[in-house]
Amino acid sequence: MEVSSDYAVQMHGITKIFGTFCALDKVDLDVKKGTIHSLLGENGAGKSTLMNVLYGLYQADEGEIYLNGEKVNITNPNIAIAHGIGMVHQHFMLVDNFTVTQNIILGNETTSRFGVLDMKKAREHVEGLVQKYGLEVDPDAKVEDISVGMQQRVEILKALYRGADLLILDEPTAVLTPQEIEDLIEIMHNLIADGKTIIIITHKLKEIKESSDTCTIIRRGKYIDTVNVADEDEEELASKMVGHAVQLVVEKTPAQPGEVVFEIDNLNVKDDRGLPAVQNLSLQVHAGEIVGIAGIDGNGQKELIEAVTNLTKAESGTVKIKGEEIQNTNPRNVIDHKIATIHEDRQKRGLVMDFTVAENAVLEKYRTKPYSKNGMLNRAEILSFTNGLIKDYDVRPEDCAKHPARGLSGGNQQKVIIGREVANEPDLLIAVQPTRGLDVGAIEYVHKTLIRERDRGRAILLVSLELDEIMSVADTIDVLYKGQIVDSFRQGEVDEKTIGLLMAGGEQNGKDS
Amino acid sequence: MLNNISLLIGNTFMYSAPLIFGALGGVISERSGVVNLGIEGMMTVGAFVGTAVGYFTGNPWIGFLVAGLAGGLFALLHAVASITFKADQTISGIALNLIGPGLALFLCRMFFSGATMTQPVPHKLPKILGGAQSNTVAQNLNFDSTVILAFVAMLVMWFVLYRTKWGLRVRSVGEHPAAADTLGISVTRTRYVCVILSGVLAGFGGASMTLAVIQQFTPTAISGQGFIALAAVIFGKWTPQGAYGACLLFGFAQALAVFMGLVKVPIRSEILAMLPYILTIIVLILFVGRSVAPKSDGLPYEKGTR
Amino acid sequence: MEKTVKILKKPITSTIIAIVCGFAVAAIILAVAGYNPGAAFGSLFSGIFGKPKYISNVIIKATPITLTALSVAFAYKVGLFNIGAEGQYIVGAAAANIVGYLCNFPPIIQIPLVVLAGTAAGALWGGIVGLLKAKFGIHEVLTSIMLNWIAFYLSNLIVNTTMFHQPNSTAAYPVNASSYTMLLPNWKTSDAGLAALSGNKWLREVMLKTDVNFGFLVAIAAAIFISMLLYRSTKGYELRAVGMNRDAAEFAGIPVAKNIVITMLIAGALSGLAAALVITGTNPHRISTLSAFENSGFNGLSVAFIAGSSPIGCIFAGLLFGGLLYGGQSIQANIGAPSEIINIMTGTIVFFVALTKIVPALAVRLEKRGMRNAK
Amino acid sequence: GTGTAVSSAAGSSAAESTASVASAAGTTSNTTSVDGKGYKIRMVTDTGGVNDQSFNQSSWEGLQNLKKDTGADVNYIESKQESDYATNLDKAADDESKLIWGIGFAMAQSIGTAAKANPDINYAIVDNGYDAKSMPANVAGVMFRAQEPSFIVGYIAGKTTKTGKVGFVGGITSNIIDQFEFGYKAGVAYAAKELNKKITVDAQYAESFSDSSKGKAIANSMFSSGCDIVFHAAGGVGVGVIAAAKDAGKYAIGVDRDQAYLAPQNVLTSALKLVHAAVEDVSKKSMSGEKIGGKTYTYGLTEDAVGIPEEHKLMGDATYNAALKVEADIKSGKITPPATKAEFEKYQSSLK
Ligand SMILES: Nc1ncnc2c1ncn2[C@@H]1O[C@H](COP(=O)(O)OP(=O)(O)OP(=O)(O)O)[C@@H](O)[C@H]1O
Ligand SMILES: Nc1ncnc2c1ncn2[C@@H]1O[C@H](COP(=O)(O)OP(=O)(O)OP(=O)(O)O)[C@@H](O)[C@H]1O
Ligand SMILES: [Mg+2]
Ligand SMILES: [Mg+2]
Repeated sequence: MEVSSDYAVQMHGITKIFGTFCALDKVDLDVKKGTIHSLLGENGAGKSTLMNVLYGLYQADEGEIYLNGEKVNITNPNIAIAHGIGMVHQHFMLVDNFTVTQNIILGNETTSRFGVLDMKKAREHVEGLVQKYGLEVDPDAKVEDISVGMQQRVEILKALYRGADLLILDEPTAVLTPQEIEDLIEIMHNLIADGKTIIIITHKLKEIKESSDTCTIIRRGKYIDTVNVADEDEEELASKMVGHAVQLVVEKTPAQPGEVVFEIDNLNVKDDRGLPAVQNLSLQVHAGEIVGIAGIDGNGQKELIEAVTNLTKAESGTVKIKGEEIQNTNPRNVIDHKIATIHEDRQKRGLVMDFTVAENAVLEKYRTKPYSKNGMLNRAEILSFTNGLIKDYDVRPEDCAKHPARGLSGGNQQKVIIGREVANEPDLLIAVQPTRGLDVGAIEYVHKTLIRERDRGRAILLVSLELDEIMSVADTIDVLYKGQIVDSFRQGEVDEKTIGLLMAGGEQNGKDS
Repeated sequence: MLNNISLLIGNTFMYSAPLIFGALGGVISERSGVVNLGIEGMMTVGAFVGTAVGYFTGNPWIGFLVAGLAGGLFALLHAVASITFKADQTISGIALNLIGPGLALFLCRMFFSGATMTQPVPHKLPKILGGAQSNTVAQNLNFDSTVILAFVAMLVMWFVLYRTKWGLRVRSVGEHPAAADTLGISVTRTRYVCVILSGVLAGFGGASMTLAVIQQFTPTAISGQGFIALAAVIFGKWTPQGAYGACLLFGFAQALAVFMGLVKVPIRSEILAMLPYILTIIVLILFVGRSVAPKSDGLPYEKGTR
Repeated sequence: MEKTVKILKKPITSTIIAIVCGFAVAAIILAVAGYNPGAAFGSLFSGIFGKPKYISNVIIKATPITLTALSVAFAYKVGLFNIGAEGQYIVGAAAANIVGYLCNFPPIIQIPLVVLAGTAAGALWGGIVGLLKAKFGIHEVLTSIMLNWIAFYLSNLIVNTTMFHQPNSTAAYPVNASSYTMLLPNWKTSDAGLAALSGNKWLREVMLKTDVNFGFLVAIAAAIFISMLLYRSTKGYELRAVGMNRDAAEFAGIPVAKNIVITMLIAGALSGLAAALVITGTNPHRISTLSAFENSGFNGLSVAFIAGSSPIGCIFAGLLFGGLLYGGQSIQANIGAPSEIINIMTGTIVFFVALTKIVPALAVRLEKRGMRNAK
Repeated sequence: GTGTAVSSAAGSSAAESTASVASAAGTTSNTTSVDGKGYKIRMVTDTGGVNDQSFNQSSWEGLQNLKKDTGADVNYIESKQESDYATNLDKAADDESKLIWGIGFAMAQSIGTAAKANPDINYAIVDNGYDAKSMPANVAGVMFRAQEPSFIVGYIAGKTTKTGKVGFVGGITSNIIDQFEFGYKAGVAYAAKELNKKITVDAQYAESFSDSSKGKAIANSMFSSGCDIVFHAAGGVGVGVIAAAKDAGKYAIGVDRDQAYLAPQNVLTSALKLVHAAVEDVSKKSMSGEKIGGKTYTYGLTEDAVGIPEEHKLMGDATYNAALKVEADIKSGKITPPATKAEFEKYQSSLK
């Protein structure tokens, strides 16, 4: 493509090699000024890497970058910032124990004399931006205390505060609620109206359709195509991305629920700060049924799961599995009662990143035969079990059993966890955000697995912030609001809008308290 | 009564001043994300250089300043290892503790005709009330100027860390270097500055031992203070004011043990000597508890890792 | 090329480079100070290998630091920094001394008893650290530093207690001879023994001139045991999981607090064992008033890190360090260079051990360049 | 860490190489000049190391002087831990030494064992005497009557104090430090009797030979509670004691060597214990063929190996001359300074 000042960004022939791995192979990207341009590709396709090159975090091994038709050499983020590039990273770049304002001004502080911070002025500046773009945040809240959605807004504010004209959003919606996503798209349109240009990375085709003008597709580090979004439908985009046709709709037969396997009765849990987070919550899960908990982040999901898995104390109430109470014991007791949990934070709770994949595969089973005997591990058994898992769940690369889990991509890490938990043959499988950050193909795989396990008679509790996922996978939908189940539906009984309303605290059936 | 109180206060501050400098050094380094176990070694280097320069120039202040420079220069080794080479910071710090005293003694031999202790400096750092006081209370409260300097250093560090842009940057680098990096803050440069500063402060600490508490360098002038300072960093939860308080507490416990010896408390002196350490643990259990290091403390920063 | 890269990626390569660099720096310092580095290293070498008994002495010196290194390395694998090995060693020595002095059973009971006493005392001292960490979240470095000093004064308290104090000395009464773990302590000085040994100069020197004892065998066994424990047993699996990711371990049902306590108990036990073996195995078989830390534990830190925290590596690093400590004296004795040189040299080696962790990364870069050239 | 030897008393400067005893010049056998070429002498330090600013260092200086005087081949081996003694003594024997010094009575047992294994080598040990029964035939014990100079400085303190209160700071308790403490206390008592007033002695131990801050803290507290003179036998701790005296404008009394250079206006005097002189003396005896083994040499005022410095500007002539009188009385046996607590108590009641 010609170099021209009509384009906010032109990246030509970008090649990036990590170690021995070629993450980007002569990739092109051309983004017209004042448009929203999306970047689509499977997990590990190289999208984040490409954007990190643009932002100066990585140096490309080959290729040129032009901004507004000028060739530039971006060797560090400072230069990118100076050129009006702002980036919201896939993994948030926020200092947890700083306030929102501190995070926003960091590196570009408002000071009175001698480098002394002028927080008052900084606040005013931030509040001005908040007003202008409708990005609601509490400037004095600590980041560790605010919701993920708000953190997202803080990230955007950071970029705007620096006067960014070109905004890169790397998977901004992966952690947002439907409402928040809508808000974000509106914000993006506001920004465009203000003359800015946006590059957005997302795995959600619907969002691409709703937000973007053009879309560039890359696959395994190679440029595939750039299309006009209006000209393509979701299936076409998906198949371009994966390289073959995909099925976007979850196929499943109606549930055949058995007896009650799992039962929560009047559970109360407090959060880290001692405030009630789960209040008199009751629910049941039957064998052969997927119960989905729909809710906006921060309505007690975290505390509910922590109490069930005994990471925190329940104030009162009971949690029963097959009639036995397990609350306020310990995590091992939960596992011993055949509850398996896919935790939302795979790197923190799900895996020991520096253990090998094989060691991770037996994280709950290492004490049992045949994986150990008389207190000694049986490595051969562990290895053969792991290789089975790798094969069954198509973990890539297939020879990874003896390599550290850190080396796997997020999607493959997730496969290891799911495989491990399913292999525990649990009576209850709890899946929290099991598809977070995964690409379409991987999501399809996870959903199929959940349904397969349901059909084998397991009880499944699915907690997800993605309403789509709940709507398409769950047999029973419980809506969580302010730590309570405010309503419950069978699949098909209800539409997305109603549930979205309930999640946001709207009234329905007079059940709201 | 007043005598005894002033005595306790005087001894507390006398004991803690060198520790405070060392601990502040630890704080600044670790707030930027570099664990510094080498304070002891840096203090020893400062202690030697301070007296050597103080002796040859006849001016203790020059000695004090050069001690800081020397400490900073020595800390540069730690910086190179732990920042540029991304080495294990624990190991590097321990290495400095082996090299520091060895180097100090070796240099001492070279400059003081084979002796491992220096000549006494002609002038010590001054005291706040000048020379000896006839009034006992005044004498007890006649602090070394280093006591005041240590307090000022704490205040300044507190102010810089929490009220200025550099402080904000240092703290961000220690908590989340990648975030700082994406905002154009140089993690490497920030950490270098902080580690070198920590050496400067530790050097001051060593020199305040050998230019104020005593007036010469001896092979045992610094024996364990660096580790107590390290403990104070943790005790004080990585804040300048906390570390300062921890050093004072420790100094007070020592002063108290000495005082109990003076008033002939019928306790074996070995047990009295243990007292400060036991007291510290008790205070920890009762009042302090968990202390959480800056999130990235001890982790080398590599671009692009998560 | 590929082969070079492969070799460079091995941890042992980094360590060897570090040692070489350490010697190089020491050589420069020696030369600057006007000493002949060649002569210095020559005397170091002959101070280590010059006579059979030197080798034997190096091994004897290496025994306690191998074990304290093992103590540090083991804790490190579980994510704990055991800077308290020194204190654990001191209380171990005191306990072994007390029990060995107060009790006098036949060796078959006495030796295990004395060794157990030292080990248990070390375990207790480490256990306190573990408990305070598990229960109150108090940082292990903080408590360890305090406990080191408490152990120090406690030991002096014991030495100066009338019941244990040997009059006209600065020491406690030694342990009873039934506690000795030297090889054939009685036989070797008996007429029969002397006659038997006279045949072999090598044996005679080692047996008669040094306190050759069972300690090093115990240290090797301990290293193998710890290695097996860590990498082959379910307990070790738990401990490593706790060390690498406490949150994940907790979530997987592994009791984190309990494992922290267990780790510190074992680490402390290893340091205590080191002390007990010294008390039972070498002269003067007793503790005496400490005026400064003797560094048996602190040296363990250096050794553990030279070994890259590998249990088996601790054996070799312990021997290296023991050799430097013991043979290093010859540098001073033979060419008059001050003993600080040895401290600087060991410090430099440890420093380079830290630095050379970059070697495998460099190897990767080398590999990349090779790949790009190939392209 | 580094540390000073447990059984030693003092701290002083290496640069301040040798101080001479006030009363007479020259040590006992300086008269004979010996040719010591090729005569190998090795010394093994105790765990304080050769730079302990105390008796290891002083002994080594003695040997260096000896080398200067006689051309003897001298060298040292440092011990880091107690378990080093045996191996270091063995190394010294390997050097084909004629005479091996062990410094400090912590080494007594190891020296005994080594001497038995090497009957052809002479051994000597500082600060230790053996009882006749266990005395090996090739080991010489070298003892000091440190209570004698301590008595004199105690007497000077007693005569000089205006407040009637003086202090003593010890390092870590041991027989050797007892000599200083009780000799000193007896000297003070002697002065008190002479002046017919009550003088109290505050004694405190630092439980350390290295913690200068602690020495300073203890001395501060003594000065604050009314002492105006503090004597120390505490190595590096004593450096702090002297610093405290300087800061407070009070007096300190040095130990082992003349420590006046540390604070010329504040170090009243010092209790000298010239280990180097004794080491030189015994070494020369051995070189000249004398059989030194099996004996314990005791050094005191009569041997000019202990004493006080001549410089006395701070105390004035009257006090100094009175002190010389006391010295003469000790030499003549009229006064026998106590060296232990029991002896001191007996001495004290004899004064009443
Ligand atoms: N720091 C790194 N070191 C080595 N390899 C890396 C690094 N970062 C990325 N890669 C490689 O580059 C590839 C592309 O990674 P990238 O993060 O850009 O993928 P992505 O397209 O953003 O995927 P996702 O949709 O999951 O975010 C990865 O598969 C990985 O192999
Ligand atoms: N520091 C690193 N060193 C080596 N390889 C890395 C590093 N960081 C990431 N990788 C590589 O990155 C690849 C993918 O990582 P990445 O986390 O981007 O995966 P992902 O599929 O994008 O997952 P997610 O969507 O959860 O981010 C892995 O194959 C891994 O080899
Ligand atoms: Mg990714
Ligand atoms: Mg990405």
